Amino acid sequence: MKPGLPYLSLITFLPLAGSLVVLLLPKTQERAMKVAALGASVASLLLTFCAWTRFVPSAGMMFVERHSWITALHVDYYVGVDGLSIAMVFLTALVTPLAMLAHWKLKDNVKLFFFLFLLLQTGMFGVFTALNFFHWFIYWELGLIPMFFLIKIWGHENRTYASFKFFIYTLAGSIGMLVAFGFLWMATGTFDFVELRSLAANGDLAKKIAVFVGDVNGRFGWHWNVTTFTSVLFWATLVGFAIKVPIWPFHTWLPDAHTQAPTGGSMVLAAILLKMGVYGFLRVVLPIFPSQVAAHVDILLLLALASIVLGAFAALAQTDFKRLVAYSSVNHMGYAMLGIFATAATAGPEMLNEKAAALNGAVLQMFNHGISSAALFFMVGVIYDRTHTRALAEYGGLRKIMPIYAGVLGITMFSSLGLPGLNGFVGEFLIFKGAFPVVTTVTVVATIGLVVTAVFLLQMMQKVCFGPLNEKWQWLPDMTACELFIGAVLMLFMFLIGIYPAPLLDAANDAVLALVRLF
Amino acid sequence: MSVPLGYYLMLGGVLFCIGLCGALTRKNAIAVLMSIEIMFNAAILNFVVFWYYLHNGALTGQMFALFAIAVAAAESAVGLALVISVYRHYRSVDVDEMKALKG
Amino acid sequence: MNELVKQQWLIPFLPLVAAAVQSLLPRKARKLSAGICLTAMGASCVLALRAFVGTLGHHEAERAVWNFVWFDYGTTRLQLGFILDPMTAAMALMVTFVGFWIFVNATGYMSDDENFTRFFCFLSLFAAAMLGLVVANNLLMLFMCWELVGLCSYLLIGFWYFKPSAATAMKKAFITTRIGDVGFFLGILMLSWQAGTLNLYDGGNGALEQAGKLAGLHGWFGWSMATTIAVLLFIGAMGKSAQFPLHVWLPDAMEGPTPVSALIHAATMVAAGVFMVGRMFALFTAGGSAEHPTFAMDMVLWVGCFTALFSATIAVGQFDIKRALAYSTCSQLGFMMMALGAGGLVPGQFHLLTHAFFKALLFLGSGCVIIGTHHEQDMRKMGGLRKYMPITFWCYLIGMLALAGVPPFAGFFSKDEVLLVTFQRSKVAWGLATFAAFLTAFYMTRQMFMVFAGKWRGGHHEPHEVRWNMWLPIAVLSVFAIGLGFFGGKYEHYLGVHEEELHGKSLVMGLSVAVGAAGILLGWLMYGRKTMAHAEEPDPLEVKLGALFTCLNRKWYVDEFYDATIIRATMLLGEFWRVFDNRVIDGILHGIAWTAWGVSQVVRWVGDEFVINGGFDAGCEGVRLTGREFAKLQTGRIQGYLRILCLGAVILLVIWYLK
Amino acid sequence: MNIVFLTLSAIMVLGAVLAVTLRNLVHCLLALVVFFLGIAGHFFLLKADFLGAAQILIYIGAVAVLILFAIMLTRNISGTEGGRSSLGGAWWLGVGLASSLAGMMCVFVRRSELVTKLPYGATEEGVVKEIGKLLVTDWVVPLEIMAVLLTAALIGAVVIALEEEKKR
Repeated sequence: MKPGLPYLSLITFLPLAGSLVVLLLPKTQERAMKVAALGASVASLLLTFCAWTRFVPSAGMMFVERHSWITALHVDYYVGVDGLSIAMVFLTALVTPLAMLAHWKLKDNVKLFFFLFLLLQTGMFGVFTALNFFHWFIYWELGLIPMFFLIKIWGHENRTYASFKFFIYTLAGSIGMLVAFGFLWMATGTFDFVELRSLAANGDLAKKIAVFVGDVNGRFGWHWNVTTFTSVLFWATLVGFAIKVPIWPFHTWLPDAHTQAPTGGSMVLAAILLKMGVYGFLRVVLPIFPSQVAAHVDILLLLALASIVLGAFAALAQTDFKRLVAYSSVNHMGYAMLGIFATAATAGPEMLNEKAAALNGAVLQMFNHGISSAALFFMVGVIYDRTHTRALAEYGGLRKIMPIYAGVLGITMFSSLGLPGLNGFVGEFLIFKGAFPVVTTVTVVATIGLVVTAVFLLQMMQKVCFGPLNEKWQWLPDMTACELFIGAVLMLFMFLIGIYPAPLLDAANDAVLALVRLF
Repeated sequence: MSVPLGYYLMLGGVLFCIGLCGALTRKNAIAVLMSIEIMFNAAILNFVVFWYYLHNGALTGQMFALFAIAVAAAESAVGLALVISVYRHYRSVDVDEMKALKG
Repeated sequence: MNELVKQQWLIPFLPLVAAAVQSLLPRKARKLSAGICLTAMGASCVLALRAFVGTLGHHEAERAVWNFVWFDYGTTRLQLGFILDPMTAAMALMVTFVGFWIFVNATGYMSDDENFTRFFCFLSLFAAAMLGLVVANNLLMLFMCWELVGLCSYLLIGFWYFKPSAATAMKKAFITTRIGDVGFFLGILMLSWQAGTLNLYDGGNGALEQAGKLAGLHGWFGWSMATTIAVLLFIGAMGKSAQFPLHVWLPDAMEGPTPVSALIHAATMVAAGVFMVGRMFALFTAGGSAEHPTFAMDMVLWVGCFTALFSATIAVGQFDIKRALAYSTCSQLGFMMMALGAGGLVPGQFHLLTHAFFKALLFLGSGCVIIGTHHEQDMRKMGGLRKYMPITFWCYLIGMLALAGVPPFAGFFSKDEVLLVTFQRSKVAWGLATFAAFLTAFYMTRQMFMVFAGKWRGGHHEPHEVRWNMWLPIAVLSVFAIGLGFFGGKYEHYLGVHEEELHGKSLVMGLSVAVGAAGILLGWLMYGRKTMAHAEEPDPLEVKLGALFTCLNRKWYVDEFYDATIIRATMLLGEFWRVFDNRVIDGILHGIAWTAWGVSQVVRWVGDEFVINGGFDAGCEGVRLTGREFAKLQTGRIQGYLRILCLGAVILLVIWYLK
Repeated sequence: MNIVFLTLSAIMVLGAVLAVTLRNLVHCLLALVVFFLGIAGHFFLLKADFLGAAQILIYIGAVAVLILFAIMLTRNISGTEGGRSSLGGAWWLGVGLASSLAGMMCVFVRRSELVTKLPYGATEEGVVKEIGKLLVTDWVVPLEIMAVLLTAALIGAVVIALEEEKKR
């Protein structure tokens, strides 16, 4: 490929540059900070858009930049996007400025907030573009630290507990991953995702691990078993991602963190940080450990199923608006995981199209959930700003005084519920369509989730918007123009993908097919 | 003219030490500054001397001297401003009285 | 026909555009809003009529389809498509026509509601979704529209959202149908897996065209694949068409404005289920015969039959004018299903059409009554309306006679065909259905007498006749309620289905007329001879039946049963998993955290406090003392420093020199 | 040995010694000017005409005048230091250290092989033009930096000298 503009580096580091600008601005220039932060983020968005228009799905990795970095460790600065990541990069570029806009009226500690936010964006971009574990991991952790502070400083009443739980849990998960990759490096001498993938595909990875284990045993007189060792590596990596997704039973940090985070933090957390985990499955777990995934697919499917069903049931019992939305994320991520694991459930090319449908659906679901959960959390934030309560029982009849809010919340809710015509449906349909022939029983049980999702979302809608108006909220103003703008942008994408999902699917399909063919 | 290099160097050294002596002994801050100017000039003289004896056709030595002169000028301007500022504060330019940094 | 099918998309598209435009209209633009809606619906009606005329000339069961690609995935693609065949054309014409008059009526019914434009927006969307469902040649597209129909019913039932009962009813409607939809969804998944396509007709490759092949495959529970899929699809139809046990949402749906009830119970939502079963009929029958019908057919037959009777009994015990009609709808849908289950595609579909007309008429008529009596819905507080609302009375009477199956009204012909085809299949079902027909005649008579006969019991406000835009639609519909029945034979011919000679025609017809007359007679005996004098007076039937009547009035306690079992179990499960998360999973997490904390405490006390901290403190003290001593060297005198510097230089030089 | 060199050096050393020992600061300044002139003379001797001119302009024209202003701003006009000694308490220490350093330096110079080194060769005329060219070509960046430094020093000096005034 001929070298062009270094899109990915520009996209990734623009927010970082913006964060430095925010840092250098004098403390009193709050408006300038906000404008600078938003400007940097929007510039990234425009660049991402340009990149997408130049994106060729069949070309494999696009916009590749590869520079030798740490030669002693064979580490390259290696970035690129393919069909699996381009949508995620776009999602990051789209949701982050909206989340910033949601905090346009922020008063306390403006500089730090926008600085951290831009830093977070760089981290997220980096995770979706980096192709070398070394700097990928740096970005991975970079996504963690600003979020910790966002929750810790601007969070709600129980923020300390939530932020520590989030931080320590995720960190603990990634430590296992780091160790696993350390061993992989010792065995193969590379941190390169693409290279590891091709090693795994032609069987060299297993051979190299076997040689490495033999070497270790010979040198220290230990008795490591190659299969066990590989499984340990696999599980260490998987748990790191599973915590991030999160898959049941690693999900309990999520309701706390989401509930306590400030609105923009929740939006980004749900829309993008969770996708980092799912993306990890697509980029790391499936390509590098295909046979291990296939070997343990029953357990994994059960966990995905538990996420779907139990997440939905737990959401049903929530009394806190934001917590309910947070649990809906567990449920929705469960669908994506179902699609991903269904891919690994059978070997051979017989069910190629079914598995491709499931995986395409999972990719689409990632994007869709990014849009609709961001919108849902934003809507929670809008109402929280006005009422300073998140208890569902406190609301009621808000549609009477806030008709626009009710309308936007309704559309968002139905998008999350998977109503045809809105984005959620296409992804879920594809996942189910693909998973049903492959893992019929699991899919049939998973449909319980569809019903329970509808129940808790409609119950939420009823408690917030319908019924008699709670007299306390007589004076509440409807959504402001700025808030409506954020909602409108997100809704635009809900309708767009719901009616015409082809651009997203076309972008992803080639990469998905390549991934499916690994099994 | 055939003065050997050594004499010039000794001259520079002596002048430098005279300046040093002044900087070590004078109480008046302005006098100290003047002594420092003497040290500076001795050093600059050395630059020129080395250039003259060892220049190999290049003008680097002179350039260095030129820049040193400019820096010295800047230094003396700031130094004297400091002295005036200190004088305003202490009503004195006695260096023995400037000991606010005592540990 | 091949050109016409390419314009089928316009039929749902026009109301959709109208809905989209209205969602952006300000509240005040009432006239504009209604105008846009009626124009769009009228135009759709004209298009549907054109399509209908286009299909008329063909004697064989011809159909034209037009499929297009929605998106690609894997190495294949997902298609959607439109269809034009007689069933679609007739249905589309009915929906647009009845829908148009319901819209007209709604302009009157909703005239003083503040959310007038919003109402018409939802109504248009509803019509668009229903029409999309009708013209879809793809099960996925059908399902999508099906869900949108559900959405619109949700929005419209909860139109008066500030009433807690409406807020609950809207949720109930959506969730109950959603439960059915899961079955439908699984059916779609199964079909797309087994047939490899979701297109219904696709030049020989369509899903329905493969029904024979599917009948040869093994499915679940020992059924053939076709039957499995059909059963799953029928679960969806049960939800949508309010068949037992998923019927509970329909009566509650009366919380919506009355035009909505008319639309839901006549032209659209409930019709969707019956229509879908008709559309997928090939799958239901595949692998079975008249002697040995498939399980799917049996299921449709008996569910329909039971619902017809069950709902009819409940309708007898209702006092709310709309609720009684709602249960009557349930019952009539049961008739349709029963006909389909008995293998009578034509009677089922024909009854759907005629029922749409007279049930829309009845609902709109009840709407007129409600408006005329200043929003009174309790029949006990009505009475004597014949005098005050003559036009409404006559139209309502026509509708009632049609529903009761009195010749020569439309209902008589279609219901007669239904009973006839059921008679061929199962005498038991036929008997039950005939009894249900008797009950139908009875409860409709009861309603007529309670509402229109006797004298006004409603209090001070005297009722009045409604304005023209409300009575005109029912007048138009009543023309069809009279005349449509005569086209039954033509319709069979039109659909291109040639059914074998049916026996027992005269018996069935005679009995049907007889039970209709008996029902009306009984109704007159109990309610007409001596009309109610006061609103508080007990119902004559209540006096006769006692506890059984209460049971009917409370709808056989099905809702209470669901509340106590399924809903309660669901909520408990939710609570359980919430507590599980908070106690067990988080408990384990906290346990790990506490353990780590405990270990760190021990390490702190044993190791740090004595060893490291002790040493550290001593070190600190030393550093501090040293610092204090050395600080004394800092005289602050610059010349002192300079001296030291100088000394250092000299010493260095001396050392160097000595070296 | 050159008579001009010796004379000039003697005058310079004298000027320097007077500049650091005289009690009256104005006198010191005059002696310092003599010293500056001597340095300039040496520059001329060493064929560094441009530097010599720069030395006179900068040191005598600017620095000396600046020092004079400083003296007048901090003392009465005569610039004497009153009855107190002009030298600090440990003056003998300073003198001793400086002279021992001077001694060591001379020793090292004598030990070096450079001692007898004679001039490199005939230094061509027209060096000034060359310097001008070099300043705007090879040395343009240092020159610019120098300009910035001087500007900064100028502003800095003004700010420092003004600061106390503002506080009052």
